[in-house]
Amino acid sequence: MNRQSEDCVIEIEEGIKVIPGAGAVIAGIDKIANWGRISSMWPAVFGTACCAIEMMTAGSSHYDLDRFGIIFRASPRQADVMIISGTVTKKMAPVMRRVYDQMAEPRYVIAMGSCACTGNVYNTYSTAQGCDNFLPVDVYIPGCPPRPEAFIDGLIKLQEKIKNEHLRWSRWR
Amino acid sequence: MIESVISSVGINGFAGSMIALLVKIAIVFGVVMLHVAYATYFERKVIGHIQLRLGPMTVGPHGILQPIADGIKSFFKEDIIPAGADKTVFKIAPVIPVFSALGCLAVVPFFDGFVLANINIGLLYIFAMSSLSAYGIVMAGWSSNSKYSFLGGLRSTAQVISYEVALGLSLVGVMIMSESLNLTQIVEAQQKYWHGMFIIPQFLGAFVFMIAAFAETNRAPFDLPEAESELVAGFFVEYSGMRFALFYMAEYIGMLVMSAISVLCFVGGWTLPPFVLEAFPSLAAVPGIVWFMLKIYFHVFVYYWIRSTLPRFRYDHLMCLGWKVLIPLALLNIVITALVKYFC
Amino acid sequence: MPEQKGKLRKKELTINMGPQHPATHGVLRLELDIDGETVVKCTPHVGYLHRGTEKLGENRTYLAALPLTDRLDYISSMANNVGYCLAVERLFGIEAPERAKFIRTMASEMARISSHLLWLGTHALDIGAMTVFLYAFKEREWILDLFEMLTGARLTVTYPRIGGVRNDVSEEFLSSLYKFTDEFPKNIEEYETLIDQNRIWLQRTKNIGIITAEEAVNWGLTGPMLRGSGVDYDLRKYCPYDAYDKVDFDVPLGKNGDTYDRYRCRMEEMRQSARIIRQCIEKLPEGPVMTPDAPKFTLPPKERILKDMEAMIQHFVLVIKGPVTAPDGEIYSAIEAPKGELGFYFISNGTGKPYRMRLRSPSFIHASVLPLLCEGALVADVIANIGTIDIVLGECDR
Amino acid sequence: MGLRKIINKVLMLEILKGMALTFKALFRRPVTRQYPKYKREPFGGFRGLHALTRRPDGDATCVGCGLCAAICPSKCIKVRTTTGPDHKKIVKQYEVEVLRCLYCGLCVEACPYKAVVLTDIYEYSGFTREEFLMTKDKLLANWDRFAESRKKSYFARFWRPLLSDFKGSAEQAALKDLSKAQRHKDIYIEAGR
Amino acid sequence: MTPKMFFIYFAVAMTFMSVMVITRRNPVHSALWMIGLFFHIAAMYLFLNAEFLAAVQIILYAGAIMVLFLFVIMMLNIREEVVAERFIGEWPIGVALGIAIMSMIIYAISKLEPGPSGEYTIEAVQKITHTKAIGSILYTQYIFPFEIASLVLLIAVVGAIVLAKKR
Amino acid sequence: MVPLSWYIGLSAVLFGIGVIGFLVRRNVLIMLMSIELMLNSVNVSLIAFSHYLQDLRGQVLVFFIITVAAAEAAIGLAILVSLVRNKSAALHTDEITEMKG
Amino acid sequence: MNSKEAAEKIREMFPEEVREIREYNSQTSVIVKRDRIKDIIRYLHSDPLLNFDLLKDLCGVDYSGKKETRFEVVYHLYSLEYRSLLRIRAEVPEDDCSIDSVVDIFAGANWPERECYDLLGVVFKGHPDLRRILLPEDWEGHPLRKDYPLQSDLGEKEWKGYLDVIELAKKNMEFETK
Repeated sequence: MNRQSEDCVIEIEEGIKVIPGAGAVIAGIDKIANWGRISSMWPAVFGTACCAIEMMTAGSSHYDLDRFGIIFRASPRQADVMIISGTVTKKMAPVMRRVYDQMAEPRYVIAMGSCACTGNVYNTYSTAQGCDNFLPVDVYIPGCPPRPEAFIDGLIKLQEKIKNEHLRWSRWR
Repeated sequence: MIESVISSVGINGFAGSMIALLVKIAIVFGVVMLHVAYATYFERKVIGHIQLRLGPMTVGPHGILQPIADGIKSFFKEDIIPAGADKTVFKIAPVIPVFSALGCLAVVPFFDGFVLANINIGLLYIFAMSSLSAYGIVMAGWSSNSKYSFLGGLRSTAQVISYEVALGLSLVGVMIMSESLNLTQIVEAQQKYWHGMFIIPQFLGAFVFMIAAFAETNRAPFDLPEAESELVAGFFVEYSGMRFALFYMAEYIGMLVMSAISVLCFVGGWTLPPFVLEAFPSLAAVPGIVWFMLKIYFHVFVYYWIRSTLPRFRYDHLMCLGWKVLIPLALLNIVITALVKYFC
Repeated sequence: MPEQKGKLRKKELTINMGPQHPATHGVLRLELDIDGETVVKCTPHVGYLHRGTEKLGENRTYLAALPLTDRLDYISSMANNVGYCLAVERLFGIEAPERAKFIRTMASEMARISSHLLWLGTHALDIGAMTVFLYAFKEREWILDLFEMLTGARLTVTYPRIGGVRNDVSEEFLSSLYKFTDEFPKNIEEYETLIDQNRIWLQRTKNIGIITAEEAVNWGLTGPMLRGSGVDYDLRKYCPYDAYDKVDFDVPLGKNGDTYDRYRCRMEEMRQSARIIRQCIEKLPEGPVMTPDAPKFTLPPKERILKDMEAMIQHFVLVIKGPVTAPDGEIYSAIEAPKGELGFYFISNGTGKPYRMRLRSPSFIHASVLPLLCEGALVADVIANIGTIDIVLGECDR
Repeated sequence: MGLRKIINKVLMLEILKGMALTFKALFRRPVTRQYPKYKREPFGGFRGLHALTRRPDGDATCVGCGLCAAICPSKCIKVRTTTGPDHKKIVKQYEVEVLRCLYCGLCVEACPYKAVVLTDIYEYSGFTREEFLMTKDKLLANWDRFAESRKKSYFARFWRPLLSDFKGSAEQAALKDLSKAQRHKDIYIEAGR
Repeated sequence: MTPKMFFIYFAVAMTFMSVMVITRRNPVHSALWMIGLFFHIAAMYLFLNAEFLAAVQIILYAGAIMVLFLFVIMMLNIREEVVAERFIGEWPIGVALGIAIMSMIIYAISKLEPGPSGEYTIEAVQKITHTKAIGSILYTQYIFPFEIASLVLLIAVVGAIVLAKKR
Repeated sequence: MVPLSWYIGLSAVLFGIGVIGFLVRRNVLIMLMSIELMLNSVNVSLIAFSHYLQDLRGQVLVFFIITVAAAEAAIGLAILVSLVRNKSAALHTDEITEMKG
Repeated sequence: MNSKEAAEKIREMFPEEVREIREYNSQTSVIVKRDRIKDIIRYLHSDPLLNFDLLKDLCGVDYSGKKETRFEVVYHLYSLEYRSLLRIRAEVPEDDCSIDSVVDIFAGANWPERECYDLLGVVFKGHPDLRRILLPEDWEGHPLRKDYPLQSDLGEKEWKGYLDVIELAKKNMEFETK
């Protein structure tokens, strides 16, 4: 895949190595970028089973994910977080990986529910034992399915993780 | 106002007028960008409350910083050009709708005397510009090398071509009544009537215009090109990061422009109806821009209101509505207006 | 260039809808060959959620396989549980006490409402009415709260047991549920104000996806899909289980078998469900909720385990090996789940585990009818058709 | 088509009605529960995080019979026991792989000693898979966390079936006469040591 | 001087764009260059004080005709079709012919003798606005051709629908 | 002031390019576009004449030319669409052989 | 006509096909040979006195080691008019694992037959589109057979597509950490 690097940000990154005392600038930009990211995490929904229903419920009036600036995007290109909610079968795994590959950096993965985390009770021939076999999972949310509150708690955990990140603001891939 | 300030500093002639123009452009651009940012916020809040939720709450007090966070995130997001895409076209595409929407603003008078270019063919110019935004959509849909965006582009093209006609015809009545294509003169012409707004004699035209404007800006219930449940995200399905944000921006500027035209042509722009002014003379002290903004925001609110209420049209019903209902209605409106004008 | 001519333009464009697509209700994948906007050929692909439940069920005891049924039709897991327990009870030849039957009836009607509400919401969202979706979820949240109050879980309830239900209902729950049935019909009217007579909704649903009665029977459709076509077939009425023969309700029927009729059927069913729940609460008899006279199949009361040696042995055997005295036989037992007829076919060979556990899932059959509905329709109708058949892939793929 | 229908069609009354409904909704009170600010307690008996109860002397109640592991549909409980010096069973290892659990509560039902319970804690997402492998100590700590945070009894109605459920209707009618507080007495057990 | 500079820019750009239009392999690219060309033409009309026609040029050519082209290109899905040969085999003949015509006209320019001037001077047109001027002449002197033009359009629309309709 | 002959020269060049495009391209679509190009070049010269001669008749003619161009584009594209519909491939002039006996 | 009578009727019509009529819990099942299964089903479907017009379910059972014929295909037929349920069990031997398809009688049998083929490997002759349905096209083995392992880790039999994904993920993760 062809990725362009014409954004001014990468110039700063390269140039900044020679400018002394730029650490503060980087840290500042880091803070701003991370703030933007945690404040508008747009998930790519990958609802496969029961947990998807609870994820939808979390977006509904009673829980309202929009409060956190979260809008569900159907296209993985415009999404930041991939929420895997539900059982991952082996037949599904290639599709899931492809969707993940379509996402733009920085991207995060939340495994929601026991099925996505480990495969749950379905230790069977057709089920992948957890999506972390082929995806870098950032946050695990246990539960079968987790309550919407637990799901939001997982999102807040992810926000904490993003807050402490450094130098993830370029198109370096 | 701005001119006098500049001439008082000592810059006169061509340079002075150029600087004044630049300052005006900067003001309009800034205000519009702010509007775009907060239109998204406003939309989320309005739709949220209609759906008995709250909308953005956590980013800043009552989520007031939400649009800024969205912008920053998009800015720092990786920009993907899909393999197999037509790179140049793919890159140019998002710029065109923004360009065309901003271009429209050049002739929009915000209040008496504040207009970037007071040209005689203002309305025609706006048609010309707004018809261009279709290219961005077509190019995006075509160059992304994705079937969903391709379908979205195709739908959008057909939709824009058909509704352009209705949009143009619906305003002909206004042109006949005001005998001008200049937007400032159209506003002034409305002041000659007791009602002070053309929406009353031109209710048919206004109705057709509203519907055509919804279709022209691809807003619900005519959001077929980006119908989420059918085409995932329509023509910009492959766009990410800043380029995607540009499409978003263009949509909201487009809404602003359409509301502005509607306000100018049908609701009397920055003026108040004479009978209202007679009843409350003190209202004349309020600057016109306030009324203009209030009217525009009411229109924008209607956009959101309708979006949250109505289901989506189907492609062929949309075409039927455009060709079989709106265009005949607009033509009827023209005939009636012309007859009334001729005989009265 | 004669050889190039062949590979020039194919008239049809093939698009892949799903498995990750907002309108395919999970992981259904449709391969659509479209010519312009018209669908020429529609090939559904399922199996993206095939988890091997049937095979897994053969490897678990009857009691331990119960939670698996929760995750079939995860929107109305209570109905699945009830169907499973009913089938196993029929296999063992035992019966639940009267009170448990009423509670089960009540709970499965709650599941029907929650399932239909989710269907309404997603169907409306697919067609573009996003507010209906959120309003429907608002009521659904109430139902889920009630489920939580009753069972301790929101979706995957695991509440009925072989020979009854796990625990008794509380007064608090009953009064809250009663209040719900009071207010719910008003809310249905609210949704109907938004879409029922709306011309766009009518255009999008009327004469879309027509199935005639003969076709519907021939394709083996059940539930609202069959009743929407005007075939009067409802297991609750004609093959009553639990307490359905003691309550009074109507079975709504459609006429044309189009999307709109099925929509009307389901809306009316929700009203009837509320009615059934009311009657259940009013008629709820006193008595135990677990059958006391089937010690070989049901767990003994907890207080007795440590005091009574016999109960303890029974408890251990049931937990570790399952009901080993299960008779040698086979049973097909079906219930009217919200989606249609949910059948369980058990073959027992006298061990504590079923020899074969087969699930007859309505969604699987309903998904197979998609090509019939979609071919010749427009792309937008495909969305409406997916919505109207109301499938859940967990049940479809098992 | 009657006149009324024509008027309906031309004036789009049904659409206007819908719009009136949504407009009214704009001024209704939102139903949102603002989760991190305001936390709603789950209803009694919610099946959340696992815990091992403590005996009055502080040790785990569990005797290591392994019934929970036997009935668990997903086989996520591991129990290993050894024999102590006085021929007493010692639970050497008690592990729950929380991420594999399906929260059916069958283990609670199977346990004769009320040793393993599902508390109503639900906020415990994490970053790695390892932190969800609950050892015996962690499970006991969970119980402490629950006991501390709740300050109220564990809701035990779900340790089913209870004896009262097997009573005949006459007995149950008698039970109903008891006051509500008394009725709930036997189904709460004291949290804490 | 400035008008000449502008003219030279427009002339060069327009020539370049039209060459691009006829040489691109991909019809979509051709169409996009064409749109650029139309914009330049419209700008040139503005220079010639024909603002109404400039707007019509953009609305009609750029806004309608080229969108129609693009629509047809996309509808027929010509994307995959990149055929090896762009030009016909006898292309030198065509180029020669084109250049011959071009040089003929350019030769004729030198013989050009402008006729008598009309009454619509720039000032007069600006005073009553271009729209009004062209309207008044169109609806009085040329009303009959105007009606014929509308008939032509009507027939074209009907014909197009009949031709493109699916059987 | 730009002399009139410059405009006419430009118009001639555009017209020539249009002719070349029409003659040498195989793709029907681009041939149609070449026709549009020719019509436009004529428009340019007409407007230039109209401007310099201070007469609006030229511009009226431009009006009619635009009308004709629109009609021509609609018909041409419709023919193209029906050709493609009925045959699997007919975007190249060589392949359009419907009229052949 | 209730199911018991219907079973007797089948015995009358196809005396050499019916092997046994069983009853358990008031449900009747007829065990038949597979050769004329289509005729039997058609007879049940079209005879106005029987009128079994709804095919509720079609599934396969693996009786590995329990019976001499290994597989059985089970049809659950229901008559909407008489409201009776009849179970037809057709025996399918392991060495020639095939049976006639009934898709042209019951359109709804299409997918269940595909599923049966997918999970048990019973070939339905005359089926219009007999492909795997639940598992990927290139999956090996038939999972519902009793000799197929339940576990997730299939070892050598693992589906290639899944292995590829894991491989790709490993490669990408290395690339990403650089």
